[in-house]
Amino acid sequence: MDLKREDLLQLQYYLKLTRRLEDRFSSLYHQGRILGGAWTSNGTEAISVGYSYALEKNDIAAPYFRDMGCFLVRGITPKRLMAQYLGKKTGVTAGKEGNVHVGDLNFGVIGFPSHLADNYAVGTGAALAFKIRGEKKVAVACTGDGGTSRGDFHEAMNLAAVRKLPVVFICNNNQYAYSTPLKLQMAIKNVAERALAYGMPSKIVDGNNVVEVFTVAKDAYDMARNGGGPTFIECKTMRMHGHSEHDSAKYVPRELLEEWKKKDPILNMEKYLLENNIAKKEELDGIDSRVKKEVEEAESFAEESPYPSPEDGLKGLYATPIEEE
Amino acid sequence: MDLKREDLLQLQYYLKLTRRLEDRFSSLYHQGRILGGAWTSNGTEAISVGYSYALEKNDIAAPYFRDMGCFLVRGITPKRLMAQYLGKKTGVTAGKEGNVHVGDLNFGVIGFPSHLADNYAVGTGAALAFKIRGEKKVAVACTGDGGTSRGDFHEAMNLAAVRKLPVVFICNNNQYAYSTPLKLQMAIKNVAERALAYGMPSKIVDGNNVVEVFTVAKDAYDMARNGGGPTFIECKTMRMHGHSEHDSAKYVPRELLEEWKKKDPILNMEKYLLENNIAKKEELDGIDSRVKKEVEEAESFAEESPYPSPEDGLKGLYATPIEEE
Amino acid sequence: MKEITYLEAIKQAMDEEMTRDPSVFILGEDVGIYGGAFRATEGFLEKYGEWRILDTPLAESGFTGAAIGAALVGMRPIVEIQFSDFITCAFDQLVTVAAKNHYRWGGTTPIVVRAPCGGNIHGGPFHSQCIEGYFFNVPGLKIVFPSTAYDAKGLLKSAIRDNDPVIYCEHKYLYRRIKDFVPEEDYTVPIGKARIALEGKDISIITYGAMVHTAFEAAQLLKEKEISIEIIDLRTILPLDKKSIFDTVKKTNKVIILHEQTKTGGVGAEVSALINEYCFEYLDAPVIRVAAPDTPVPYSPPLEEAFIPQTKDVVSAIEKMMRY
Amino acid sequence: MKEITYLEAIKQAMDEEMTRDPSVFILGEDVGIYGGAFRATEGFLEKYGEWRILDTPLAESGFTGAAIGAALVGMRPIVEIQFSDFITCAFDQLVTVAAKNHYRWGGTTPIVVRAPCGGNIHGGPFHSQCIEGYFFNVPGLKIVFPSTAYDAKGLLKSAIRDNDPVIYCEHKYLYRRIKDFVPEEDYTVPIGKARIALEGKDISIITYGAMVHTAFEAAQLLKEKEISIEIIDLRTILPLDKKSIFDTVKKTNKVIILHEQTKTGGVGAEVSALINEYCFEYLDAPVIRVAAPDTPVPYSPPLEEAFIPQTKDVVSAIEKMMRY
Ligand SMILES: Cc1ncc(C[n+]2csc(CCOP(=O)(O)OP(=O)(O)O)c2C)c(N)n1
Ligand SMILES: Cc1ncc(C[n+]2csc(CCOP(=O)(O)OP(=O)(O)O)c2C)c(N)n1
Ligand SMILES: [Mg+2]
Ligand SMILES: [Mg+2]
Repeated sequence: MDLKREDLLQLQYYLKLTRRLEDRFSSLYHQGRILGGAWTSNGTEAISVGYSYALEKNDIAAPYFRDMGCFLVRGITPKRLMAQYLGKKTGVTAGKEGNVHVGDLNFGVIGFPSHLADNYAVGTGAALAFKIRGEKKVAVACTGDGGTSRGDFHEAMNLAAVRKLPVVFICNNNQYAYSTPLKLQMAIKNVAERALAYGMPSKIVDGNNVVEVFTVAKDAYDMARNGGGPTFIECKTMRMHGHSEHDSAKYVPRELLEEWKKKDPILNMEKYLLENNIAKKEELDGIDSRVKKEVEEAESFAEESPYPSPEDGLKGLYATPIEEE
Repeated sequence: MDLKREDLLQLQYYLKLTRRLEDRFSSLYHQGRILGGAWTSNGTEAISVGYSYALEKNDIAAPYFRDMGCFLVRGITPKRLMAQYLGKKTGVTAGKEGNVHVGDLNFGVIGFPSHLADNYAVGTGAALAFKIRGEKKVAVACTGDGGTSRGDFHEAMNLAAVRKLPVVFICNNNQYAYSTPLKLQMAIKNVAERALAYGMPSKIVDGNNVVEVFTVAKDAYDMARNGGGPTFIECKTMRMHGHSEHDSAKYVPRELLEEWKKKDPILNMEKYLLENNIAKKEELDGIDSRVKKEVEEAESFAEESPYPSPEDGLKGLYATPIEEE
Repeated sequence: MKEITYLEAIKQAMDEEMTRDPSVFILGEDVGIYGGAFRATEGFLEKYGEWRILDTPLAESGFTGAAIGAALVGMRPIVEIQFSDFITCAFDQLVTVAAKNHYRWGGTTPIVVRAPCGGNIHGGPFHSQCIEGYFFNVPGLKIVFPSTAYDAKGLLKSAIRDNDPVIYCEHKYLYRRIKDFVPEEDYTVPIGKARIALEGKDISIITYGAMVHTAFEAAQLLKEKEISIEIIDLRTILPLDKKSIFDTVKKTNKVIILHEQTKTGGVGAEVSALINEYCFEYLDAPVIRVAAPDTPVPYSPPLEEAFIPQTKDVVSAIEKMMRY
Repeated sequence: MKEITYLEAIKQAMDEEMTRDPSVFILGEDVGIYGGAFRATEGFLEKYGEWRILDTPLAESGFTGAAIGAALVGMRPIVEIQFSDFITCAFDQLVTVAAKNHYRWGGTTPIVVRAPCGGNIHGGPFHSQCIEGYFFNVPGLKIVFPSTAYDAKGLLKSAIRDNDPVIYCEHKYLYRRIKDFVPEEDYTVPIGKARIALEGKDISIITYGAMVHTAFEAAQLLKEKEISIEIIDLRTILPLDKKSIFDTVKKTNKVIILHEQTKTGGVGAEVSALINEYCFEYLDAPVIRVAAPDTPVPYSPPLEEAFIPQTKDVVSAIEKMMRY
C-alpha cells in the first residue's frame, strides 16, 4: 500500500466525478433526454474507482454495468461518456451502443455485454493471453452478487484457478439483484464463500472504503502478476438507487438505506482526508468545482455533437468485411 | 440403514448384471455389431446401483451416461437396453436414440442428454415440482467429475440450495474426464468442496462400496424428503475402461489401474457377503448364472427384433403435433 | 367484451390459467415481489405464493432446465426471460433438452418460455433483439409471436395448455401501445394457424409481431393510391401455417415478407423458399423481403430508426412491386 | 503436391499457422495429451507445450469466453468443440460477445471455433448435428464449411488469419474418407467465395460440406442420362457468396439446393429466397430444397439413412425438375 497524497486526492476526485456524472445521467433520463435506461453506481462508486486505480497502465479491465468509475479512471473522458449516453456520434461507441454498454481497448477496457458474468470469462481470457505471452500484466473482471449465480461465473473462476491465471475477480455485493435479495440468490452468508469451490483465495472488503478496495485489489494484482494466481474480492456495499433510474426500489427497506447512507464512500473519504490532515476543506471544494465544470463541459459537448447518420449503422459489423463483387 | 439379506443379494445381482451387460456391449462394439460408440461404467457400478437402489418407487432419477445400473435397478430390462444399443425398434427409444442416451418416465428415469450436467438442472426441476405439489418424493441427479465444471452444475446446485429442494446430487469422481485428469479440471482436492459455494452439505463416499453408497444416498434422500434440502455426494472411484470402448486410455498410469483393480466393487461386495456369512458361494454362483442367462436372452431378443422402419423416424417430434390442412 | 392492452392480455392469460390449473407456475428473475420487469406478474406473488411465483437466482440456464424437469413430471411452468436477449444463456437447455426430449425418448415437456422481444424502445443491442432466428432451425420447438391483445391472450393460453415447449415472443413495444376487445369468457387461439389480418387483392404482406401494425399503416397509405393489401399475420412462426401462406399467394400473386428480425436466415427466407417451391406458378413478381439489416440493433435514435423496417420502406417496396 | 486426408489438412493448417504465428494457440477438451477426440492435434502438446495447447476443464462457455478475451488482447485462439453439438453450451459467448464486439464497441475478436459436424457416423442426436442453423441469423459471425481437403486447409488458414470470429464446420464423415492433393507451399482459400465444383449446363446443385460428394454421385448417375449438372460448393455459409449463386442460376435456370442440415430455416431457405428476389426471371422451375427432415438426427441405421439426404433423393429431385 503506497498511496501518496496526490493519489488519495485523485481517488476522491474520481469518486466525485463518477457520482456527479451519474447523477447527471439520472436527471437527463428523468427529463426524457436520455432514452432507454440509465444505471448508476450511486453509493458504490468506491468499488470501481478503487479497483481501477490500482491497475497499471497496460493491465486490462472487464467491467460490468455499475463500473462507471472504471471507465473514468482508465481515461475515457466524461465528454465521450455523456455523448455515449445521448447516442451521439462522438460517444465511445458512436451511437451503436448506449449508456454503460461500452468499452475501449485504447484504454484497456473490454466492452460490457449486458449478459452478467460473461465478462468473467472474457477477462479470464485476457489473463490467459498474458500468461501465454509471459507478460507481467493482470486482468480484472467484475460482476454483481446476482451475476455470481451464472454459469459463466463458475466456468471462469474454475478455469482461472486451475491455470493460476493473472486475473482478479471483483464482486460488487450491493445486496440486491434488481429486486432479488441475497437470500433468494444464494444460501451462503458471504459471496466470498463461492471461491472455496475453486480453491481460490478470497477477500472481503468494505466496498464503501475506497482506500481499502484499492489496497486489497493492489495486493491481489501484485500476487497475480508474480504468478500467484487469481483472487476473488467481495466488496460489501449497498445499492442506493433503484436497479435502474426508472425503479423506485420499494422492495428495499428504507432503514437499510438510512443505515448505509451514513457510510457513503465520498463522505467516508472526505472524513479520512480531513481527519488525517491530508487535505484541507478548500482543496476538497476545489475538486468539487473541477468536477462540476467537467460534467458541464461534457454535457455541452454531447449536446452539441451530431447524431450519427443512418448509414453509420450499417458499418462496422466485421473487422474484415468481405467485399461483394 | 436397513439393508436386509435379500437387499444385499439384490445389490450384488445388479452390480453383476450391470457389469455383464456392459461387457457384452463392449464386445459387440468391438465386433462392429454396435455402431457409433459404447460407454461402460466398468469398475464404478456401485455408484449407480447404490444410489438407485436407495430410491423409492415414485422418486425420479436424472442419470448420466455411466449409470447403466440406474436403468437396470429402476426396472428397464436388459432386453430393452440391448435392443436400444443395437438400434432396434424394441429398444427403449425405438431406435431414435442410441446406447446410454436413454430414459423412460414409466420407470422414473429422465432421459440423459449428452451434454454433461444439463441433468443437474433438470433433476432439480423435478424436485421443485415435488416441493410445489407438497409430495414426499425426491429426485437424484448424477454427473461426472468433469461435469462439475459446467455452468449448469453451478446454476442447479445454487437453485436447489436456495430453495432447499428435495434433490440429491451425485458425482461419479472417476478421476478422469475423457483424457483430462482431475488436476486440469479443478484446483481443489475433493469435488465435494464445490458444495461449499452453495451452503450445501456434502459427503464423500467410497464409490466402490455399494453398501456405503446406498447408505449415504438413503440418508440424504431421507433428509431431502423431510424438508432438509439437498446434499452433494462425491463418490470416489476409478474409471477402469477407456472413456468409451474405442479409447485405450494410454494416458492413465497402469499402476493406478492395478491399484484400483483390487478395490473392484463386485469383489468388494462378494468378500463382504462371504466374510459376514450373509451368502454362500453357491448362492453367489447362482446370481452369476441368472445374470448370464438374462444377458444372453437380452441379446437374442435384441438380435431377433426388427429395426424401425424409415418412416418411424419422421414420427414423434411433438407430443401435440399440429395438423396441416 | 372488454378492452385491454397487450400486456394486460398476457397477464390475464397467466392469471386465468394459474387459477384453472394448479400445475401452472411461473419462474424467472424478479417475477415475484417486483411483479416482473414489465409488470406482467404484478400482484401474482400475493395471490399465488412464493412456490408458484418463484423469484430465481440470476441463472437462465439453471431455471430453464429446472422448468424442463418440472414439466417432465407433470407441471406446466412458464419461464419469464427478463429480456429475450438473455435467452442465449438458456439456449442449451432449450435446444438440447426441451426440443429433443419427446423425439428422443418420449419425455413430454410442456413449458412456455416468455421472451419479451423487439426494438423501438431505445434499448440497444441487448434489450431489443428478436430471437426467433436462434430457434427457427430447431425441430421440436414451437414459436409463437402475437401481434394483438386478442391473440396475445389466446395464444398464451394455448401455449400453456400445449404439451410441447413453446417459445412465446411478446413484443415490448406493443405492451402498452395497443388495445383490443377480448371476450370475458375463456378462449384460445390455436398454435399453428395464421390469420388474415386484412383482406385485400393486389399484394400480400406476410408478417408477424409488431410489424403487423407497420403493415397496416402501409396498407392505409396505399389504399389512397388504390392498392389493395392483404395482410397475413403468421402468429405461429414454428411450425409455419403453410396453407395460409399459399392461399394468399394464390390470391394476390404478389408477396412482400416483412419482419423486424434481421434479414439473412430470418423467417422470411423460409416463407420465400416455401412459396417458391410450392407456388412458383402463381407468382407474378419476385418475393421481396423487407427486414432489418444484418447488424445488431443499434442504440442511437437515427440508427435504430434506420434499422427497424418503417412504413415508408414497406410502401416503397410495394410501389416498386406494383410497377413490376 | 501431396495427397492428404481432410483431417490431415485441418491438422496441417493448424500446425503451420502455429509455427508461423506465436499468437495462435488451441484450447478445448482433450486437445493436449490425447491429441483431440478426432486426433486433429496429435503431437501438438509435445511440440507447442501446455500453454499453447490447453486441455481445459469441461466448460464450453468458459473456455470460449476465455478465447474471446485472449483474442481481444491480440491472440488468435482456435477453440475445439469436441463435437459440434456441444456448441449449444457456448452459444451465449459466441452470439452475445464474439459476434457483437466489433459492431458494438470496436473490439476485434479473431477466434476460430472448430465444430466437428454431421452425421452418417451413427452418432445419434447429439453427435451428428449440423449446427450452422443456430448461427445463421447472427450478424457478426462468419461460418465456413469445407468439403475437400484442399479447402479444409486453405479455409482454416484464412479463418485463423481473419480478424472476425469464424465458426469452422468440419464434417466428421469426411475426416478419413476423402483425400486431395494440396500444394506443399503456403496457400489460403478466401472466406466468402464459393467455387464451381463441377461445370454443367442443365441444372445447378448448390450445396456444401459432405453433401458436395453426394451431389457428385448424383451428377455421375445423371451424366449417363445426359443431364449435365453444375455443382456450386458454397464453402462459406455466412456471408453467402451471392454472385456465385446468381451466376449459376443465370446459366442453368434450374436449381436444387442440397444440405444435410434440417430443412426449415436452413441455409437453403436463404439461398432460395435470394434467388427468388434477385434472379426471378431466370428461373425455369421452382427452386427445390433437398434437405434433412425436421427432426433430430436419429440413431438407428435405417432411420439415419432416411434422415440424411441420399444420392437417390437428389437424382429423383432432378429428374422431376427436368420434367417440369
Ligand atoms: C444473464 C442476464 N440475465 C438477466 C439480466 C437482466 N439484469 C440486468 S441487471 C440484473 C440484476 C443484476 O444484479 P447484480 O448482479 O447483483 O448486479 P447489481 O445490479 O446489483 O449491481 C438483471 C437481472 C442480465 N443483464 N443478464
Ligand atoms: C457439455 C459437454 N461437453 C463435452 C462432452 C463430451 N464428453 C463426453 S464425456 C466427456 C468426459 C466426461 O468426464 P466426466 O464428467 O468426468 O465423466 P466420466 O466420463 O469420467 O464418467 C466429454 C468431454 C459432453 N458430453 N458434454
Ligand atoms: Mg447486486
Ligand atoms: Mg470422470
